Amino acid sequence: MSEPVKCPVCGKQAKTGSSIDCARHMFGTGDKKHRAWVEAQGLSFIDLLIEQATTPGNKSYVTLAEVIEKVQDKLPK
Amino acid sequence: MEKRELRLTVNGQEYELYINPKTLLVEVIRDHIGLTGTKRGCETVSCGACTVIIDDIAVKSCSILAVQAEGRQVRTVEGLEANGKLAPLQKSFLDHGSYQCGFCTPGMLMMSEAFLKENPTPTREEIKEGIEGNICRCTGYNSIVRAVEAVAKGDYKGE
Amino acid sequence: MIHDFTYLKPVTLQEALSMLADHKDECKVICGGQSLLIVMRQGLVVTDYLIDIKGLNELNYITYDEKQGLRMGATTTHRTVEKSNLLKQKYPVLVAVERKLASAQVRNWGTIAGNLAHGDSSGDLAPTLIALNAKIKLSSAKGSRVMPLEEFYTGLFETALNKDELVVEIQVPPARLLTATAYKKFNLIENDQGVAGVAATVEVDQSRACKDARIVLSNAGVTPIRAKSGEKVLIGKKLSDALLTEAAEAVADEADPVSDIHASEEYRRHLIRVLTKRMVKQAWEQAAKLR
Amino acid sequence: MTINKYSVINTHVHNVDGIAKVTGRATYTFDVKLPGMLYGKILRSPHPHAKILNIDYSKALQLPGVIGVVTGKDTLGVKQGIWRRFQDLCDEQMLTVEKVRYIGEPVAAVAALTEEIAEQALDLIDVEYEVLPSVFEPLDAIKKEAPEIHEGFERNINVTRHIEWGDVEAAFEEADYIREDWFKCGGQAHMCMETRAAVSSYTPDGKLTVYHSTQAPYYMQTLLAGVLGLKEGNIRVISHYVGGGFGGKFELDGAIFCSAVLSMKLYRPVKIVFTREEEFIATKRRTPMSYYVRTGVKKDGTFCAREAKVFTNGGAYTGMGATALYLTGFFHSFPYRWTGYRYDGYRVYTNTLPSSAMRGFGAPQAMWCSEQQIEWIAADLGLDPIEMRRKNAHYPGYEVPGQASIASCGIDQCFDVIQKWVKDKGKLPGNRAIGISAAGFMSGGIFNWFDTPYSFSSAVVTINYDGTVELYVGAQDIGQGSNTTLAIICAETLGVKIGDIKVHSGDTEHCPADLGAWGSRQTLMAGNAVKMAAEDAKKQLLEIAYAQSGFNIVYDLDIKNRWVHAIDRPERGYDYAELVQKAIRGKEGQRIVGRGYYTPHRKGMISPAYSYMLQGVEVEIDKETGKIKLVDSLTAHDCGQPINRLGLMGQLEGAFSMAAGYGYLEYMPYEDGKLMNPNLVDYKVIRATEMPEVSVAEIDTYEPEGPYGAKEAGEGLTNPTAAAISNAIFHALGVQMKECPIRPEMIVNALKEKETKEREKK
Repeated sequence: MSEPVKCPVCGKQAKTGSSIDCARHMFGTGDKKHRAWVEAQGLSFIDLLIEQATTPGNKSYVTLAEVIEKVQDKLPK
Repeated sequence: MEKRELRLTVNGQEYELYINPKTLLVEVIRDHIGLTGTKRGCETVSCGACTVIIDDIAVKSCSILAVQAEGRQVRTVEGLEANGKLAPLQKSFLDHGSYQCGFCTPGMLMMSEAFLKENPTPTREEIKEGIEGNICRCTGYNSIVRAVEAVAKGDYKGE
Repeated sequence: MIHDFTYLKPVTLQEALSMLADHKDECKVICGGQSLLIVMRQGLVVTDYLIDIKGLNELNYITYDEKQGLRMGATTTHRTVEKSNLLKQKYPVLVAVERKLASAQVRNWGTIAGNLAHGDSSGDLAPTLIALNAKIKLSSAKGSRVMPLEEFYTGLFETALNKDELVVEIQVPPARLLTATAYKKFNLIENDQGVAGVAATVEVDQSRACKDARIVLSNAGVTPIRAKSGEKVLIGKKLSDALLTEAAEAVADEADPVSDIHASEEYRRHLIRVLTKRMVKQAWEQAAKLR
Repeated sequence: MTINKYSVINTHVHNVDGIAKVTGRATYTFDVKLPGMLYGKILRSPHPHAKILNIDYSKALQLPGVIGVVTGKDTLGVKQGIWRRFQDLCDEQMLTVEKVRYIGEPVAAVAALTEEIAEQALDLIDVEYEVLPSVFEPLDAIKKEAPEIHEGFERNINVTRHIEWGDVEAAFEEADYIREDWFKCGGQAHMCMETRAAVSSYTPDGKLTVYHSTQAPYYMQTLLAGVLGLKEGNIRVISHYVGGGFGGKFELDGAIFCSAVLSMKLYRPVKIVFTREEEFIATKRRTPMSYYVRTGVKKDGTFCAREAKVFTNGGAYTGMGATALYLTGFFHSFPYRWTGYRYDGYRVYTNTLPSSAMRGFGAPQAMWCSEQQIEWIAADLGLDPIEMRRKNAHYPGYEVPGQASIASCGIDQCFDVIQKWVKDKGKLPGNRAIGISAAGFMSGGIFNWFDTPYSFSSAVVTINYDGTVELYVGAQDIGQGSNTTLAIICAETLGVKIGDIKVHSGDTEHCPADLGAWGSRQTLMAGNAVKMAAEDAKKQLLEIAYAQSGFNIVYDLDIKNRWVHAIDRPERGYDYAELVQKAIRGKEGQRIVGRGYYTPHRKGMISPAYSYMLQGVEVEIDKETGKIKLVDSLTAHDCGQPINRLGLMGQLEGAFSMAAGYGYLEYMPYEDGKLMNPNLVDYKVIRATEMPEVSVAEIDTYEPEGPYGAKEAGEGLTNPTAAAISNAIFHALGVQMKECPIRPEMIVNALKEKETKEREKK
């Protein structure tokens, strides 16, 4: 299993260490800092939420999870 | 508006009051005489928490002008016990756990008391219809029905 | 909050009528008062004088004779009607209606005149009495008049009662052979106010065909509604499901119910249809049994 | 028939406050009258959404008898909430300053010599509003163009919750059959018989005493301190008798806040009692929810995966809504095992009455949707609905992945009982059918969003010279009988009689802090604290007894029924009072004091323990009118070891009546943000004539985390009943009702629809 994924905003390590759980944490927290980070990645936090809410499946979380994975190595170890 | 004299008997005690004629019976009982056992739960004659007995019939004291009780015998929950001895219904309510928050209990007891006077040998359905005018949000009523039934069966004797 | 008023308590009917004459423009009459006090508390009714006739025992009576029929005084309580053995024999429908009219406490204190004069079209007593072809006696200091109860209701909470008049008596014609009346209201809670109700009187002839009928609706319009076209459908016919359906349709067309949170207009019509079939059938079968 | 090894537990015990309640002596906040007391009334917003431009109450002050008026400007303007750890979710000013967000929100309060004068004064207050566009339905409120109700809450989304375990997509892959349904669950009013009431008295020494009808005196004390700028220690909350709570009375309400603010301004006691209408339009309510549920199962009925998307109508403020949002998502999986489970919950602000906690706390909605869909799936696949449920149900030792570990679980025996009941009923008349539904519930929450520094429950036991016992608990008796249950636990543990125990509760000045009466927490949490405190005191007694007895060290001493004895030689012993007296002398005259506390640790995400139950209901339906009549019912129920037998029965019957009301009677229709039936004429509740017989089969299990093996009872049964009723309707008429409460008109329409469909088929 690779390095456990850290939250690019608050550094929190997701329970399972998976990026999807980290995405879940970002949505769950949903405070200004986390929202701002998501927006900075060129995504709309709110649109991702609404999509997650109104369409079956887990698309939004997966989308965010991928972005989170991309930035992992850039994070301070 | 001129105030009026009101004479009535509550739990065997005579009272002479001076009231605004728009005063409701429940207000006289609770606020003027100070018997707070009788409750109020609505403004629409719906809940029965204010039930008292006037000359052997159960009424909702929130929907009666006190002046209409002039010269009458009023009985409230405080009048059920006699020098520290509980009435059969009170004992039965205790045994059957026929109350929870207790706010509807005084009205429930007075309704049941008057009901049993009218109908000493009721069926379960008759008891339910008898207390239909009293809302209890806690018990689901069945324990109250069982308690009234037990008194009707003679399981509880007054002293 | 109830606004202040001067309380008047007449001891005799005469006194009550003269008080009414004196204050007719600024007074209300209270009997049981359980409906009146609610609207007074809501501030919807404000009055300078309140005349309390609850204590008028001269208006508290139930009498019957074969010629005159039934006479009930204004201050007779619902409970007295319900418990009257005389009515159990002669007009069982009244006893049945009273038993489900409201909670025991309300029936204990409430009076028939108060109920009828309130003019609430969702009441049970008015349609039943109209189905029984009842009359209502109104008195004022000037004199008295008697009118069919059917004509008493003129609009939403409006009656033919003049400001100086008092409802003093309900008159019901003698119980007839081969005639029966039934009433049923639809509600979700026993003894609760009806969402809609139907009263039906059926008189049958020796061949069990319908000789006469009266159908009256509760909560189907601004007043109790007499469904005459539904009655016509029945007269001269024999009881059959097809006939009941035909009558029910006619009655539903005559109804003019409103939509509210308890039922849509459409659903009320539907209920009236169902109840009409049931009540006409019940009255018819009962009448056929009566000899 | 198992013999009861206990001498007090699960015996027939009268409620400890029974005499007070059957004689009218019990004094509720509603009955409190203090010298010099004023009466308060609250002016409420007629608009669902508006800016307050100006409030002019000069005319009101001129009315003889009016003593004072307060508006938001007289307050600190603190935005408060019960989720204190999350500032964003503390969003409610109890007396709003800038803007109103629902019809009925307080804008000013008057104190006068009489209630009547206060009421008149309300008409003399001029409020200038700038009416704002408003929105009432969650799915409208999340639209881009919807008005913003709270600043910074984009698309009016208040809270979101996501629960997921397993590989949901893969689990759906395994399914042979997938069913999707959309449901709508209504709100419900708590309808406590005692409306919200408070009497506040602020004195020049800076101390505030408040009589309040509350489920949680400690919460009130702490929350008040926050909004009034007082020290917790300077606030005393007294609440001895409470006329019902049901989840509606553990947040600040207008009565307590406005009376406190008025009293602090006027230095006189102020009493505010809500009218029934205020109770309906300006407290809080059960959360209306819309559920999308997608469930995948195998041919043989094995559950594979479930996905749920839920929007809840949060109304104007957060309240306890965030908890309801989480719990509905968790209990929607209950009481079954899912390989993959995903829940997305969204709580959306609207300009309606705030929704919050109510008995069942999100679970009744969850179960209503889940248990119906499961019934339909069984029908779709031609499987026995009871067996299908049984096959997928929780069992002792089961782990809900990442959420909960199940210790005790008696649901399997519940299935046996219900199965037999259904079988014995045999063939029913055509207008009758039986519906069943399963459920489970928590025994108190482990979460500490309130951010209390205290243990969740505490108790103190002191023993008097004569052996009588003072039991001090922060737990709150709101009618559910907790004082009795805790007295029973205390008496059993100490080995004394129930009559020896005097319970002190409902007073922050004398009782230890406790989170209060909600989430079915008190039997387990306060129960554990009381047991610990009693054990502590008993230990101190037995130490003396050992010293006295001269028994060989191998003998164990115990006290039972006030009899101190060696366990192996019960005949050789002496009176407990004698021991107490010796003990007090031996301690240089100190009273015996025992202390106990409880806070759950390492118990997953939700609760230390779970109750399980099955509800069976026999329903009669008038096919022509759609009228529903409940004929009979059976509750099979696992609450671990029953403690307070009478109380348990009463709680189950009571929960049934409230849940049945939710299923087919209690309806809260809104038009443009206005509740259309804010009174007991038009809002129907179950009455005696509507109640069927309720038989209860208690399934005995032992919950290791609970005192004497006890766990939740009384709230959980609010969960399954509504679904059981609609399942009965489904079996009687073959219609699927997806909106509750199910009113007769809906049944008639559903039948019409069904007939037309069938005609079209032909």
